[in-house]
Amino acid sequence: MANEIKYTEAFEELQQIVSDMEDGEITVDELSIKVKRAAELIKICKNKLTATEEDVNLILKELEN
Amino acid sequence: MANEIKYTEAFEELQQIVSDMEDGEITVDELSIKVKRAAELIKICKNKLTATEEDVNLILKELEN
Amino acid sequence: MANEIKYTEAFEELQQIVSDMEDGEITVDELSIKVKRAAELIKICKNKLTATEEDVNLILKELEN
Amino acid sequence: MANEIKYTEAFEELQQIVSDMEDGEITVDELSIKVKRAAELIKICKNKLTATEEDVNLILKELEN
Amino acid sequence: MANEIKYTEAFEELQQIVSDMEDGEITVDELSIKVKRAAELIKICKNKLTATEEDVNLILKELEN
Amino acid sequence: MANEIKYTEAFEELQQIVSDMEDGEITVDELSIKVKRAAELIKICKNKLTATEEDVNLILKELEN
Amino acid sequence: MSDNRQIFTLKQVVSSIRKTIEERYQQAYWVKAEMHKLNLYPSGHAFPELVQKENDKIEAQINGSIWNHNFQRINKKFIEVVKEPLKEGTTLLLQVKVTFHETFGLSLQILDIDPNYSLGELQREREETLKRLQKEGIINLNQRLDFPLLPQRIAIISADTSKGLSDFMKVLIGNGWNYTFFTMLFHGYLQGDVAVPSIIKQLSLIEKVKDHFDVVVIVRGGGGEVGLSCYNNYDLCKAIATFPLPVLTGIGHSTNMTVAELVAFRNAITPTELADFLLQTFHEFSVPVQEAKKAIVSYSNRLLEVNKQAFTSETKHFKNSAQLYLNISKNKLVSTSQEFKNEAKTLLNSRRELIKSAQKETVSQSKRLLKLESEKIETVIHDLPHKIIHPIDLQKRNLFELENMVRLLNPLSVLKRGYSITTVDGKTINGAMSVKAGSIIHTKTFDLEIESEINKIEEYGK
Repeated sequence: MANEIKYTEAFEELQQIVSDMEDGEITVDELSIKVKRAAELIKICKNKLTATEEDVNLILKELEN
Repeated sequence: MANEIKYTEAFEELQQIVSDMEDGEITVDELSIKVKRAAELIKICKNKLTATEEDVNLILKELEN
Repeated sequence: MANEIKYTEAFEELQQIVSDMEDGEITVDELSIKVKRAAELIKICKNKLTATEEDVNLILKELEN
Repeated sequence: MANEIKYTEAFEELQQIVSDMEDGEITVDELSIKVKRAAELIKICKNKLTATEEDVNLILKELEN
Repeated sequence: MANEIKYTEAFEELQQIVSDMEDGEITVDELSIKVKRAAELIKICKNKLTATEEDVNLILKELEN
Repeated sequence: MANEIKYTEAFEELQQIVSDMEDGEITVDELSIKVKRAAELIKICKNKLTATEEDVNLILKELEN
Repeated sequence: MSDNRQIFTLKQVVSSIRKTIEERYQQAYWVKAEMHKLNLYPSGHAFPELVQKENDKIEAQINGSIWNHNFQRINKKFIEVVKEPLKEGTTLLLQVKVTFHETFGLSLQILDIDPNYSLGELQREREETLKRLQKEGIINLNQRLDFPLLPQRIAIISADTSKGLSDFMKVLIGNGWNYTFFTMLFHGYLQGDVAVPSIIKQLSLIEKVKDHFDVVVIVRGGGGEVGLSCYNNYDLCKAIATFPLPVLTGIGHSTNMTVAELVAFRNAITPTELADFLLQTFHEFSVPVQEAKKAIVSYSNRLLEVNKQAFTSETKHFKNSAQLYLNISKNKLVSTSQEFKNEAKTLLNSRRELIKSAQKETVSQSKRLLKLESEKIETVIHDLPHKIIHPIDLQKRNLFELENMVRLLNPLSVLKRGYSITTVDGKTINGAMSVKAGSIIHTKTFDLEIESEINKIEEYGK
């Protein structure tokens, strides 16, 4: 299910969370949940990046030959 | 039951008490009770903060790996 | 029984007595009675204050820890 | 089917992809697809060039005689 | 049919092709065809030059006698 | 009589051809034809120098009239 | 008839005339007269008829005589100077002596002829001819004709025995280049008075067949330089100037050029020179033809060489360009591929960096937030005792104040200092109205209650 979200959406949501935190718009009560969400989004983005990188490397390696 | 109160509410109530005391709006009769309540609220907030910090640290530590 | 009276009520009554005495509208005979009552009220208030102070200090000391 | 595309078109499309990447106009989500397409275009161009080179060399060799 | 073209035209067309190649006005797609045409023009020019030389020499030799 | 015009014209045409060649105004395509023509003209001129067709008797007959 | 008539013999008369004339005309005179006839006798004496004409009408006439020895002398000197023999029909300046001879009658004995006068006359004729030709606009006509490229067919006007002709022909025929000429001789007299009609006649013959010829040459030679004044004759000069073919002259003399030579297309001093000129024109034709051949050979070779070189270099150029083009295309593709790879990696890296920094930010912001809250709590904890102490102290102070007041207002403490309270009927005395003498008053001190009777009442200030 988490994989359904796109990298771009995930990244934007992550940025929103960070920006909200910066602006002090997150209360202590929400913090845990937000951080948990941010971690989740970071994981999603990282996974997507890794997958893409592997894809790209594979294609590029094929190109070399 | 004490846990039912949110950090934000607890902190606001605490601030209210402090502010009332400052304004002299608390009688000697109430003082004990109010101070007791304030102590209680401080404990609640502190606990919430500690719990949240542990939560966040846990999540972040997981992220590091 | 004396304890039944609140600090606030005791203090107000005391203030009333003082004010009455100042106006000189009290006979010498009454005066003695009033003075007696005032001394009683002052004791009550003092006791209440001391009790409250001890209470509060106890709570604060607890908070320190 | 891939052979239907001309060298010029293939090369221009490739350049467009590179330029889009440079301008950051490609999202991570699209990257895999774009990279795959670029690899395809590179292969097409390489094949076309090789074929042309063989053609030209043949003609030039014939000219020597 | 190829013989219908004049030396001058053939040579000019050859020069045009070379100049187009130099100026990068020929696409890779056209290169084979252009090179083939150039080879054809070179052959035509060579033949024309050889034939003219033989003709001229024959006439001049006759003139000597 | 026809020869009279011919040798004069031949001489001029010959010089024109030489001058054209000098000026580089003759192409490879024209060269054979021009050289052939020049050879022809040279022959006409040379012949003219060493031959004449006039007949004394014919002139005498014309003078009679 | 009377006999006293004096009869003279003829001889007496004639002698008398002679004597008279001799007396009268002792001197010699210079006379200008036209010599109508020369009448040269084999004896060597000449008896010319001298006339003076006015509009073709003879106005005066007399016979002249030149004795043999005079004639020899005069004639020699004349020819020497004038280059012409004495000519009938010309006006001469004569030195004469009037003589009368018994048998021959009256005559002018010619002692001398001034050749310079005749020379002047000839010069005048030449000038006149020139002037006339000029005026008529024909003087340059022959010279304006187009000269044939090859003057190959030549009509020759000459005397068939003349040395000039043979010199001319020798040069033409004996030429070493095989140049071929076609010549035809039109016989004519070429000096003296007869030359004029003779040459004119031959010219008219040649004109009839002019299409067979390229030029006309008039050659003369070996006849010395006398008798050329005919070439100043207007009719002859006109015939030459207006002739439809170029007329070339080679009449062989070295003195003053005659009008005929001036109007001819070209004049050569000698027939040989004329023939050389004709050969020269052949050279001028032949040489360019020879050179044309050489030129054509060299230009053809050069043209072919130049084109071959251009062709070879273009071919080379073409090959290089094709290779270069392919190399450039390959390099472009390789560099674009490389760029693509780099960009893909850069893109991924930059995204990774963004995530990393977002992660970092999440950590730091969380910590900041928690710290901030915790600091707020600490502040509250820190401030709380002070905030609490404040109302307690306030109350303590209030209470203390009230306690003091109560103490001050307590009447017992006033009595202790010696004051007392006096009452009448249980009421404090307040004004004169409330007491009267004799009334019983009660006095309260700190420790006593005294009962007394009022004696006197006095008000303060009355």
